[in-house]
Order: sequence, then C-alpha cells, then structure tokens
Amino acid sequence: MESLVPLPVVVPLIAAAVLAAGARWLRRGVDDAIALATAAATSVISTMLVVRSLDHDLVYWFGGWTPRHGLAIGIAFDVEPLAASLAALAAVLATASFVYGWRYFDEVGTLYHVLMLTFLAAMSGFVLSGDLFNMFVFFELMTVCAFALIGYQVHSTAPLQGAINFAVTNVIASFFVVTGLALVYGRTGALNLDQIGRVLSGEGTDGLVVVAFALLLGGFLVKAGAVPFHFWLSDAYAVAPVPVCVLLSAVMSDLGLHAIGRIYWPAFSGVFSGDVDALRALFVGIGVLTMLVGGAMAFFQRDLKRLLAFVTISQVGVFLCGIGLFTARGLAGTTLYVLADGFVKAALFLAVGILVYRLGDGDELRLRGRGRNAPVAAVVFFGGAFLVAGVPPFGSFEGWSLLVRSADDVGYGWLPAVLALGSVLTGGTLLRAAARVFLGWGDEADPLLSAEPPPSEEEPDVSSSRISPPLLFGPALALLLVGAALSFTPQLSGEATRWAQRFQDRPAHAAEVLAGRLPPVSAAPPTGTGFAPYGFGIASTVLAVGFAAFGLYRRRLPALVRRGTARLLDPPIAVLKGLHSGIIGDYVAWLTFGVAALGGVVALIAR
Amino acid sequence: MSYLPYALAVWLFVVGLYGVVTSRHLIHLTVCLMVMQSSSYVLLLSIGYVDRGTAPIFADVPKGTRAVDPVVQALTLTDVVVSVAVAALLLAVAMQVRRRHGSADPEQLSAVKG
Amino acid sequence: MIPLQAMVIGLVAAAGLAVVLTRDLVRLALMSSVFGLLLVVLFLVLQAPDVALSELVVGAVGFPFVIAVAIALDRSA
Amino acid sequence: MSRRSRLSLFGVSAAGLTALLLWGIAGLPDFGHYRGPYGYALNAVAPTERHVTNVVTATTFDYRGFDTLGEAFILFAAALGVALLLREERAESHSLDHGVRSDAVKLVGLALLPVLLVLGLQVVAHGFITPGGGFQGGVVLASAFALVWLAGRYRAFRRLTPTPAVDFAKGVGAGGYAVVGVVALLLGTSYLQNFGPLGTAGTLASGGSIVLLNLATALEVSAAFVLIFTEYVEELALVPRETRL
Repeated sequence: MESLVPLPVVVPLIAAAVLAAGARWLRRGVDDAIALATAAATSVISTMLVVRSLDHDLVYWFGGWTPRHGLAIGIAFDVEPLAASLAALAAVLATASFVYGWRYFDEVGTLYHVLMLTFLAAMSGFVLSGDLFNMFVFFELMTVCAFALIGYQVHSTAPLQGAINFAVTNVIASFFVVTGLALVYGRTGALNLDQIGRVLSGEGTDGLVVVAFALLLGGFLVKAGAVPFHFWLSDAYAVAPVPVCVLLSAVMSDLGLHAIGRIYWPAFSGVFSGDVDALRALFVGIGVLTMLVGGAMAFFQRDLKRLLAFVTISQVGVFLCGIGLFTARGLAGTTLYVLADGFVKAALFLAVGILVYRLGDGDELRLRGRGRNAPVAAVVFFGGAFLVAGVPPFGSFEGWSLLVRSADDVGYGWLPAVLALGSVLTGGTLLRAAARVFLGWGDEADPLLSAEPPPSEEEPDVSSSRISPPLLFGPALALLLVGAALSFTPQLSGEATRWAQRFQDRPAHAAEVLAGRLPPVSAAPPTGTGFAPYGFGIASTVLAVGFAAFGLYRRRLPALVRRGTARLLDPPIAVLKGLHSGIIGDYVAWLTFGVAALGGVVALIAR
Repeated sequence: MSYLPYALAVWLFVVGLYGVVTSRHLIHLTVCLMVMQSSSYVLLLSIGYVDRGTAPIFADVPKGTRAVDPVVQALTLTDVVVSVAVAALLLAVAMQVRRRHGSADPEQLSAVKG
Repeated sequence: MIPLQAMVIGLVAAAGLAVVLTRDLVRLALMSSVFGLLLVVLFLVLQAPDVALSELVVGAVGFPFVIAVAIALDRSA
Repeated sequence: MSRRSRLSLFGVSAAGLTALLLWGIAGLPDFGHYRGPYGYALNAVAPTERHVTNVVTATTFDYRGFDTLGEAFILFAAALGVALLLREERAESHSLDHGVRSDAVKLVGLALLPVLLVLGLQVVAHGFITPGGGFQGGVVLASAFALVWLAGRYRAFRRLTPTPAVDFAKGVGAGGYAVVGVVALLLGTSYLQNFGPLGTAGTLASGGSIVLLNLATALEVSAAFVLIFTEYVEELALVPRETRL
C-alpha cells in the first residue's frame, strides 16, 4: 500500500502532539511507553518502505496533486531503498535511545519525548522528500528540535554555548539553502527536484547555476560537518545528552551528505554532466581534508563525547569521498558504510553514557583504570573501536569493499589507502581511550590532550536504583551486534548498487516521478571483492592497534625522537586546536570562507 | 535598475552576516540573523513579482487579470514562521547565558573549545 | 519597476545596515521594529499582502515583545 | 583567532561571497518578468479547482499543505524548546502584577483587548478569501492575551491562559493538522487530500479541508505564541522591579 509513505513522518508527529496535549494527565512512565512504541512502529514502517521500494521507487503526491502534463504542482515523497534505509536507521536508533533513556528525563516530563519524536519525524521527512523547499522545511524542523535538545542541560554554560554555536551555524546554513533554492526557482520555476533537473539539463552552466549549487552544497555540508563547516559539531555533540548524541552523530550528520546526493543526481547531474571529473576532485579533496582534521583532533581529546564527535567528523570525510566518486558503487558503498557505522557509533555513545552514569565521569584520563567495573561498557567500547578501525569482514566491510572497487573504477586507486589512514586515526584513538579507561594502561597525564573538561554534569534525573541494567546495557549491545552483523546480509552490495544505479539514471528517474513511468527492473551488477579490501581492513586494524599504543606510551619513546617531533609538530597542532575556539564569530567567518571558496572552485570547474 | 530588488537581498545577506561575525551581544546577534533571514523574503518575493501584476487574490477581479506568483508568497510565509521560531529559541538561550554566565557576549563564552 | 519600489528598497537597505550597526540594545529594539515596518511596506508594493500581514504581526507585535523582555532581563542581570 | 584576523578572514570571504551572489542574481530573469510555470499554473487552476479566491492560502494549505504541516510543527517544537530552555524553579511571581504603571495605558490596553480578539478571529476566518489566515490571525489572538498582561493584569493573564489548557491547545492544533491528513488517508485518498465540500468561492464556507487546516493552524499558532509569551513573562519574575523597562 502506498499510503505507508507519509507515515514515517506523520506517526511520530501525531504521537508528539498527543503527548504534548496530554502531558498533565499522563501517568509517569506512560510517556516513555508511548514514545518507545511510536519509535518502534516507525522503524517497522520505514523498514517496510525499504522492502516495498526494492524494484521501483514509491512516488507519493501529497494532497493527491499528481503532476499535470508532466508539471509538478504539489509536493512528492520519493521513496527509494537507500533513502528509506536511512529513515529506518533513524527510527531504530530513536527506539534504542528511548529504551536507554527510560525514566532518564523525569525532570522535564514529556518535553524530551515530544522533541525527540518531532526530531525523528523531521529526519524521516528530510530524507524522503523529493521537493527542494520541503527539504528546507524539514531541515529547519531538525534544527529547531536539535537546538532545544542540545541545550537541555541549562544549568551550566557549556551546553548553552554548544547550543548557540549549533543554532547560529545551522540557521545560517539554512539561509544558504533557501537562497540557493530561490535562485533555482527563479530560473526553473520549479521546486520538485526532477522537474528542476529537466529544465536545467537543457541549459549550460552559468553564474546562477554555479552559485545556486554552491549555496545548496555549502548549506548541506554544514549539516554534515565537513571542514571548514564542522566547528559547531564538536561543540554541540560534546554537551548534548547521550540519547540525543546518538541521533545527532549517527544519523543527522549523514543526512546532510545524503541530501547532497539527493539534489545532485535528480537536479544537477544533467547540467554538470561534463564536469564530473573536476567535481570528483573537489569532493574527494574536501573529504580527505575533513577526514584528516577530524582524525587528528580526535586524537587530542580526552573528553570521550568530544572525542567521538571528532570521530564523527572524520568519518563524514570518508563518506564525502565515497559520494564524491560519483559512481553507483560509490553511492551504494557509502550508504552501506553509513548504516553499519551509524549503529556502531550509536553503541559507542551509549557506552560513554553507561560510563557517565555508573562512574559519574566521561573524561578519559580521570577514568583511567576505573572502567574495570563496567564490563559491558568495555565490551561495547572495544568492539566499537575495532569496528571503526575496519576489522574485516564485519560492520562496514561491505560498504568499504564497494568504495575500494569504485575508487579503482574511476582511477582513484590511491584513495582507499588514504581512507584507511582515517580508520587508523579514529580506530586507534578509540582503542587508546578504551585501553586507558578499561584496562588502566598508559600514562595518567598527557599534556598533548586538550584542557581538562569540567566534571561531567550529565546525571540522569533519577536515582540509580530506578534504571534497571537491561535498559542501560541492552541497547548498546544490540546496536553493536546489528552493526557488526550488517555486512553478512546476503547480496547486499549488489542490490545496493542496483538501487544506486536506478537513482542516478536521471531521465528514467524523472520519467518515473513526473510521469509515473516505471523503469524496467534491472539485474544486480556483479560484485566480487577480491583481496584488496581485506588487505586494507587488516592493515588498518593492525596499524590502529599500533597507533593506540603510540597514544598510550608515547612518552616512553627516546627523548631525542620526542623533542624532534615536538619541534616539528607542536606549532601546527597549536594552530589546529586554536581554530576550534568555541567562538561563534570565528565559526561564521569560516562558514563564509567555505561557501565563498566552494563557489569559486565550482565556478572554475564549470567555467 | 531591474536587478535592484535582488541586489537588496544580497546586501541584507552580507550586512547581516557582518553583524553576526562582529556581534558582542547575543540579542544583537539574533537580530542580525533576522536581518539575514529577511534577505530570503526579499529575494523570493522579487523573483515571483510580475510587472503590473496584482496580488494572487481573485476576489472581485475580472477573469484573466495578471497576478504575481503565489508560490513564493507561500514559501515566504513559511520562512517567516521559521524566523520567529529561531528567534524565540535563541533569545531564550541568550537569557539563560546571561543569567548563568553574567555576560551575553559570545566571545566571553569559553566552556567548550580545543 | 516603479519609483515607489525603488524608494522603499533604498529605505530597507539603509534600515538593515542601521540595525546591524546599532549596538545599544534599546535602540536596537526600536530599529528592528522600524526595519520590520519598512519590510511590510516593501511586501505590500511587491503585491504580497499575506506576507505583509505576517511580517506586521510578527515584526511589529511578537518580536519586539520578546526582545523587550530579553533586554529587560539583560539589564537587570 | 584574534578579532583582527577574524575580521580579515571574514572581509576577504565576504567580498568573495558578495561577488558570487551578484553573479548568481545576474542569471535571474529581470525583475518583474517572472516566467513561471509553477505559480502561473496554480493561479490558473486554484480558483476553479479549490473554490478559494486567495491562491496563496490555497497553496499554503492545499497544493503545498505538507510544508505547512512542517511549519506548524516548527512552531510547536520552538514553543516546547523555549519551555525546556527556560525551565526554572521560579520565584512566586506575584510581583508581576504591575507590568505598566500608568492607568491610562492600562485602560487603553483593556479597551483594545476585545478589538484585537475580534480582529484576530476575523483574520483567521477570512484567510481563504482575503489576505490573512491561521498564522496571522493566530498571532493577533495571542497578542490579545499578552495585552492583558501588559495592562498590568498578570493574574488575569495567567487565569485566562492556564498552562495545561495552552499545552492542550498546542497539541490539538498541531496534531489536528496532522489528523486532518490522516482522515483523508482513511477515506482511501492521499494524505492531506481535500475531503470537505468545496462550497462557493468567496464565501466563508468555501475551501473544503482548508477550513479545518486553517483552524488547526490558528489554534496551534495562538497557543504556541501564548506559551512563548508566558515563558518570557515568567522570566521577568526574577527581575527586581525597579530595573524593569
């Protein structure tokens, strides 16, 4: 039934409204149950959408306003498996957050549940929408919900600062998006992505197209957290409550990247068809830079949540490279990577949450050795760290294989080696933290790490006796297992590549959306990975272990080596840290710089 | 002359951005964001404007009257609501920061960095 | 374009700059409602009465109210 | 970054951005020469198809009604967010009874109250015929309540707008919008598809589902604004009286 399509948005919204309206009359715990049931139902619906869209897209016109003579006059949802699986990821992680956060937020009553459900609806809508302005509306709804959720701990300054930095940068990002869409509308008189693509593909690239694309790209890259738009991300994720971090880090960042694919293929791929090689260089360039900055900054963190935030940034860089290969395998591989990685990152955040809850702290150095009493958190943290390091054939391995093959296809054979370096940095840093916290290895102090954060104030509102262990540990373990096992789904990479091909075939896609002409069902392309992905995976895992050891025992290296490298590396490290100043004016200046630079480069490309 | 309204949108965008970057007070910063946001209203509405067109309201007008684009107006209405929502939230945070921290100067906030 | 439109555009541009350059909070509240009212006029000459009405109720009623409260709190803290 | 280096980074970038934006707008059609087709298509079909004379309203609540669902929930979430961010163990707030001291102002304020209420309802009700609608009317209604406080009647304001009732109205408004869409689903049509009788264009009974959606929006908007006003006003309770504006 097509009438499933609006439900991933509508069901959580109605539940949110009911909870808000009935807040006074609901018994405690009922709100938890309603929110949990809603998120679970949404997961089921979104998963059903994946299954139903396997062979052709589900195109749904709200209000029944189907296109007239090929002209879209209403808003459409365009459900294809890649998008629907991201919606399902969001819903499943929201479910896990609600389980974990059961009775966690008693102080604010239902407010937390209502905002989380609205946030979930916004993410589903953003990912499924096939209309540029409708995407903007859900973009804003995400921003508003996330803003309030990040600033949740109003009693201290850090969350307020994180919320401000998040809100201001993301609101400016939305101005970029709306200005870009206004330019597009002025040219094409259309808001439906496929309609835009039809008009634009018949024209050359001129100033308007270049600037509009740069603005849209810049706006979505802010949401994704690519360098130099990433500054807000570490500030916000470091201060948000753990269940919120799960949704932010494991889904929202990736949605920004998904949106770039969503606007590029239906709307812009025609007009830029001659410039793909140059655009590929641009995307891969930003991606590698983001990966390196994120990985390096993660290494300098001692606050585990902030560390994970930089891990998120580093991985966004990897994903940006994957999408930026502009191939079906690249897009499919990225999506599979995002899905597996989303579960793993969510599990890692929940593990940090367990530490904070059990030991009252989320600081790597202060926690040294104290994690011995938290075996579940240890299992999740070590497991997650190895998965991030890329141990084959688990977790993101299927996606990784597709990326390796895709890079080869377009003559970027060197790229997988560079991306594996990202896994070494992030996985190694996580292993370092895990070994220090849970095994007590390494030194007690490390001057290289950023200044000591104030004692964590994230205390659940209830006394510890009220949260039962299964609720605390269950979600983290389950997410880790799902994430690790995802790569064993049979035929996944071939199928995903087929979906990506379908999505990237602009004329056929436009005919499907605007005229209802179903494309023929194509066969899945051959997969077969060869040994290379295994080689990269094993190498990155081994090197990550080595990098962790370096992080732990760096100070036992010979003094001469240490002094030499310090003289070489200390200035750039100081500059890099100094750039993450926490001051919103700096961030906005970088935002301006980023969009101007993006526009300049795209202008050169499309000249 | 015929690009003047579009140029106004660019002007408001850049001026507002300047205000945000240099702002020393969160309330001022919020107002500057609203100036930036008004840039998008101006851009959208001027894109949909038609010379000698009437508003897209067809009460008591002869059939076939030329009217401006209703879509951009609907989009702008949504945009206005967004701006109110954002402003209300940002001002709420500004008040909290002032109370907790004693200053609403964003440059004085240094709880997260590095 | 008609001269009226050009004139209103000029006024909005000037008011926008003035708002950004105003650092004193009370004057800021005043300037921002002037800016809002000028936008209302601009929207009217752009044949967008619905948007003008929205901007009027938001820019002239809602927004100044919250700004005034925020400023009152700021001064007292 | 130092303030100076920030300004130089911004200066250079803003110059680039300005140049880009100017290059972008140069590609737009001349001002006053909107080419369509989207808007022209709606102008052509909406009055006959939807029996609504205000095409902006038809667009907002029908052709692009799904955007407005998102919009209603943006306001919904913002009001909740303000409540979340400003939550506080507040002091007894009786000192708030004197927002304004001048009797004349109070009198004018109270005299304006019914005017604003009627005006708000009027704006809400005629949205699909003339400019206005749920959003604009909703704000006017909310400001009518705020006027009660401005006129120095804090307690009356709070009695008129008890928080549970406002919360309820807010949920019902936003949820109602979503539920009207579901009714269409249950009738076997698309989400948010019209199911009411279209009526005669130019009268209050025209528009079908638009009437319901408009009412839901009005309820949502006025409740959200009253909630935001209330939260802000309660904040003032923490302020010593002599420093108030």
